[in-house]
Amino acid sequence: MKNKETNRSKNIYEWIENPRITRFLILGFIIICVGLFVSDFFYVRHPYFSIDKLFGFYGIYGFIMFTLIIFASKALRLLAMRTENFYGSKAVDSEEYPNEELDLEKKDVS
Amino acid sequence: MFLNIFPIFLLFFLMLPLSLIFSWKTLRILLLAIPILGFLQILSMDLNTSYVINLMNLELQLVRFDKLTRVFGLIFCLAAFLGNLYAWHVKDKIQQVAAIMYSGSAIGAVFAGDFVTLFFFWEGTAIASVFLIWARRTPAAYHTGMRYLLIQIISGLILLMGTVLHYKYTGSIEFSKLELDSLASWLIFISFGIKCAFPFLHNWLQDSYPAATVTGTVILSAFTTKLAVYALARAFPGTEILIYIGAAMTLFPIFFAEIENDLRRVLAYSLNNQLGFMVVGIGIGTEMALNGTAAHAFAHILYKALLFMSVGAVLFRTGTSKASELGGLYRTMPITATFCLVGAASISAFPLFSGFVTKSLILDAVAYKHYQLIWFILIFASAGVLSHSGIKVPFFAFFSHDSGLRPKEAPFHMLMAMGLTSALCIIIGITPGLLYEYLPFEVSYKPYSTYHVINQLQLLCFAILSFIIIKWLNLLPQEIRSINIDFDIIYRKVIPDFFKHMLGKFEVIIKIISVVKLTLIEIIISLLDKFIGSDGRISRIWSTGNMVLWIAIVLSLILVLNYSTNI
Amino acid sequence: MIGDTLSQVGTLLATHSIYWLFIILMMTGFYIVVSRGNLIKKIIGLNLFQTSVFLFYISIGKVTGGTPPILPMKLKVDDFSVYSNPLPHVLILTAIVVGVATTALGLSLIIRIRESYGTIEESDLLEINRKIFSRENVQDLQQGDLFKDE
Amino acid sequence: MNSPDIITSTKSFLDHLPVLQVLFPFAFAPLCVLFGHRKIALYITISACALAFVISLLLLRQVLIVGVVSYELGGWPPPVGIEYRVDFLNAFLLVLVSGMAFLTSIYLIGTMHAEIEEDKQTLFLTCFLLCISGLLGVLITGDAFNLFVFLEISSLSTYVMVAQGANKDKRALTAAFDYLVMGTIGATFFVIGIGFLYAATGTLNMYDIAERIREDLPNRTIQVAFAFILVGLGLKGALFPLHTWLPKAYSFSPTPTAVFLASTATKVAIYAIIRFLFSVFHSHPSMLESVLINIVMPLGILAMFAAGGIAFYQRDLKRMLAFSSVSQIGYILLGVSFMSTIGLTAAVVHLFNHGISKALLFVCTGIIFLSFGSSFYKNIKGLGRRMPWTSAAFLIGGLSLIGIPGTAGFISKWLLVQAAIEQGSWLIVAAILISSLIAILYVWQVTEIMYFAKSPSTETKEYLGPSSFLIVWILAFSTVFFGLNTSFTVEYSSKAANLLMNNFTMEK
Repeated sequence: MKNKETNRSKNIYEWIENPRITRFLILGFIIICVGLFVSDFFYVRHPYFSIDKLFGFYGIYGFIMFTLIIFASKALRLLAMRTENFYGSKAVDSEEYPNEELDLEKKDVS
Repeated sequence: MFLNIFPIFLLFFLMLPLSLIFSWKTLRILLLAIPILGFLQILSMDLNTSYVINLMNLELQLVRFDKLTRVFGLIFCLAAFLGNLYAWHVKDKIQQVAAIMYSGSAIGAVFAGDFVTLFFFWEGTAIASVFLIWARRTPAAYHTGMRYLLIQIISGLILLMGTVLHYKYTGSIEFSKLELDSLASWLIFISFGIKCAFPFLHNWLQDSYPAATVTGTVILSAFTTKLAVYALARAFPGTEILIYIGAAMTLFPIFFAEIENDLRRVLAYSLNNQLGFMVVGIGIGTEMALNGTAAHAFAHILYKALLFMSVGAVLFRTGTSKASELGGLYRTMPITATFCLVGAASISAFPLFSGFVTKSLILDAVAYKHYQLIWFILIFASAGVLSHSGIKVPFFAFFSHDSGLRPKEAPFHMLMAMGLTSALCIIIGITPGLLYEYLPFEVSYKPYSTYHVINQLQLLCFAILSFIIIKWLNLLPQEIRSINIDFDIIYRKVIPDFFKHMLGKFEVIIKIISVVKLTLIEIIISLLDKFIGSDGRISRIWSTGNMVLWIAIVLSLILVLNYSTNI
Repeated sequence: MIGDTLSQVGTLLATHSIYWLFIILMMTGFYIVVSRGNLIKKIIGLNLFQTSVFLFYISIGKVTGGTPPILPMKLKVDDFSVYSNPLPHVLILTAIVVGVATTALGLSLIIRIRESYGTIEESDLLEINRKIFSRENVQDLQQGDLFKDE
Repeated sequence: MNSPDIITSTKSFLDHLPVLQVLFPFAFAPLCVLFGHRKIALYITISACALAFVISLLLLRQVLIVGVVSYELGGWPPPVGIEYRVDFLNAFLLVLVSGMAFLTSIYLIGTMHAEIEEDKQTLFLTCFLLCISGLLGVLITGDAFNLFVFLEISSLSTYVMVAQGANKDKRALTAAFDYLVMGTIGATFFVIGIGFLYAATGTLNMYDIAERIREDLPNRTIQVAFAFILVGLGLKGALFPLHTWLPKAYSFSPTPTAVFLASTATKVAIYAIIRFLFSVFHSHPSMLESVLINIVMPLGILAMFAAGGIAFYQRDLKRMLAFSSVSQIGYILLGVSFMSTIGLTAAVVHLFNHGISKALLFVCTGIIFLSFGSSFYKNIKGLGRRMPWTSAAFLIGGLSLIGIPGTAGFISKWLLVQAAIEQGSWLIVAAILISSLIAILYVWQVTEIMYFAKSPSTETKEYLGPSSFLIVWILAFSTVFFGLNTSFTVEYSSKAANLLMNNFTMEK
């Protein structure tokens, strides 16, 4: 699919395709998260309200809320989703972007 | 000194006559030079000056320069420069001149010291900006532009009505703080609200921004809504209702952004959500909150432009900005991907990026005023920002599964524009003092306290953790070629359909009317042709005899008249 | 009523007969300009028209029983003698010059017209001019929409 | 014409300004023929025009100080001798005419060799100078018959100038001939009118006539005199159905002629109308009122619409501009017919502003004509790219024709609308606005072709010498300048209008 010699050296995101590195990175990320969670022990906290006094409040809140957003949007999608030409020819969704303005150059991939 | 109070918008408006004269080569350079000149001019102006002209018994304050004006003026010039740099490749003169007129109008509005001047520029932004949508030159873009223009013009007309009433009530047209206690101020409030995309008035934004050209969206994203934020901050600071409006604005776009397929529309929703933070800040109205609003607007223009630029670059190279068609572009567009990540980090308010140092000002201002619920909503919204702008946009465009597209890296000038914007985002994030110096009030705020940083990192990292888990479980909302209905279905579908249905019953009458109309028009045209057409009775060459006869006719007319009236 | 008017007209005719003469002359000139197609005849009509006005002026200056307004060198000047108003004469001298210039210019234009068009009949000239006009317009029409590419 | 005895006079140079104003172009005209060389003649012309312009400015200053400058020609006191009389109205218009003459003479530097046959250039310049002196004379003189003489001097030379277009288009000859016939009849009508006035009053000095007819009750002689004078001058000023000479004369004459005529000739005739209405016949207000309201106003409005509509149908820039001139004259006459200070101000300001804008448009058209050999719409496609400087200036002039704020045309239209509102005639306000829409149509049509139609080629081809360039942009700049700064135009016009209306209201 792609020429490994020429492209590998150039691309800074090459590591993504390496499962070992990604696994390692995710592991690292989890460790960081745990560290952040635990670090609540080690500094003086200035909570604004009563709830955010809770230990690790921000972490928990962030986790739950993110999950909530994802599932709430999935629910919303059931309600709101329509086909692209719902509004017909009067909306840009049903059309392709006109090509004259674009410069659709392809990277040379041999 | 004259230069001290020079109305900067003139500099921008000068491009219109110049564009008729100069070649495109020169114009391109001017397009970049003028925002820079404007920027330097604002830096060199003395604070608290004004420039008043007297026009038909109205004192128009063309320039009213104070700290609030300054920060918005500076960022508008900056945005104009970056937008024009990004659009260096565009050869469409109309589009680029419209863009510079648009930024000039926005700057003129920021400098306006009275409602009449404000109205003028308010409509100016509307009229100039619609060309950025029309420049796409498709029928759909035309219709979208008309919808956009209609709403913007209505906003201006409401402002005009409010101004007239305000003048009637108070005898003043000065653009200063108002109380929401009269019809006049409510009208003005609603007019600002339309431009600021308040809930239920917001659909023009998500409708039009994805319809603009690649470069047009970048420029559009900077001005209109932030102008409205400025106007609200100027006229309605501390108005409590704004807090709730703002909270609602941060909230609802999150869900729409999450399921939206067009990445530019995702960003438009996220823009709406970010505006919510600013509106809350205005509603709080303390010095700290207003500082937060101004600072957030400043930072927001930059990172939002950056995100639009990166998605624009993708669109420029692949021809689409739909998440379902994209993915894996990091292979061939690594630099754009990096800039996009910088924008994503900024908007998600990672420490060391610009969003962090500005958003926390607003959050803390809310907390100090003990709006607990609002505060929780804003925190929730921060997680939401991360979900769609921070993760979704870069993930679906550049990473995600491989779409098989292998476009070339964005052209150099786009990379330049994105690079400069990224640099600004990071610089503001690292040395917030630079930005704080230009805020409307004194700042003694330190964003980088341990507590802040760790809290923010906790919030963001756990949210990302949640993302990783959900991704791993394959529960993410899929990218499907689709649109989602929003409130605009009311005026785009329901009402027109209703009328169509109603009118269907009167078909015969309509037909008769149209036939009569057509024949009338035909008769008028044939009459015009007969008399003043190219060989018409009046316009053809007359013989001398005819001409002389007419002299006699006119003379006798006058004589008869004199004889009949004066005996 | 009508009888009164008629008698008024009658006295007017009688007392101002010279003016009526000029008016008839003027109308003749005017009519020639309107009705004749030959450009030279038009100029003649114009001349008649102007001349009648000159005559009208001179007749204003006439004072009944007055002498010509010339100072006789040898005769004794009678202090009480009435003389005609000399000013209109002077004015008309200027006007005559103008009239001559106009006639000269008109005639020379006619010569040039004859050279370029080959005719001095106005109907022919009009036809030629209208043809040129319609040719210009036809060129336009043939190109159809002005916005089409060439 | 009597000439003053300058040497033996004890008066200073400044006191002789009124006569010098006319004398300079008049005396320089034969010099052109004498020297015979076209270059020398051109410089003589320019210097005469420059002198006239300077003198007109000095006169304006003097009028500001003294109020009314009266000059006795040949030392004879006014009712007997010829009087030159300068007040705000004609001082203001003297500046316009001599200024335009000066600009046109500079414009001639770059374009004369292309527009006019070589052996006729000297004579053309002579006629040009005579025309200027005639127009200035009409403006400055206070003697009715003298006015006729000057009118004929300018007209006769104008016929010659129009006929010079024959080397490009033979229709210039018939245009000049038609103009000659019409012009002579108009002038003769005017003379008849003067004759009647003289018969009624025994004087030719306009101010003296005014004094004497005040004592008379309105009688037939004065009514007939008024009718003849109005029609005679209306013909020279292209009052609507009497305008037919104008489109031909403007479109077939060489462009320098068109530039000068469009900006001054009709304006001067309208000045004469205003002068007779408000300085001579003002003692018969009811007669004026009935004629102005029943004849001049409807004709003015008709002109605004009909001529504007015809302009829209034209396919040639020159003809379009000529018809638009007729329509603009409608505005001026409408302003006059209001018989109010503000209406008169509007009329006088529009005389000035339209003079400038139309000169600008014709200069641009001239340059287009020289570059492409014609000014048909089909030849100016995509001109915005091929001749950016000229097209931009043309656009400015066009905007002024419409009356877009920021251009000179807006000021006068605004005043005119105010005058109409003051009269309470909303129909006329609507008429002004709707006819402005027509102006938008015909200007937009040209703009669209210039800027949005595809041109057959893209090379720049601008026939623009330094002198033409200078003139174009001086005119464009002043169009914008007088649209933003009204202190000069409106102030003087309102002063002039006040003065004239004072006469009038005193009678009432």
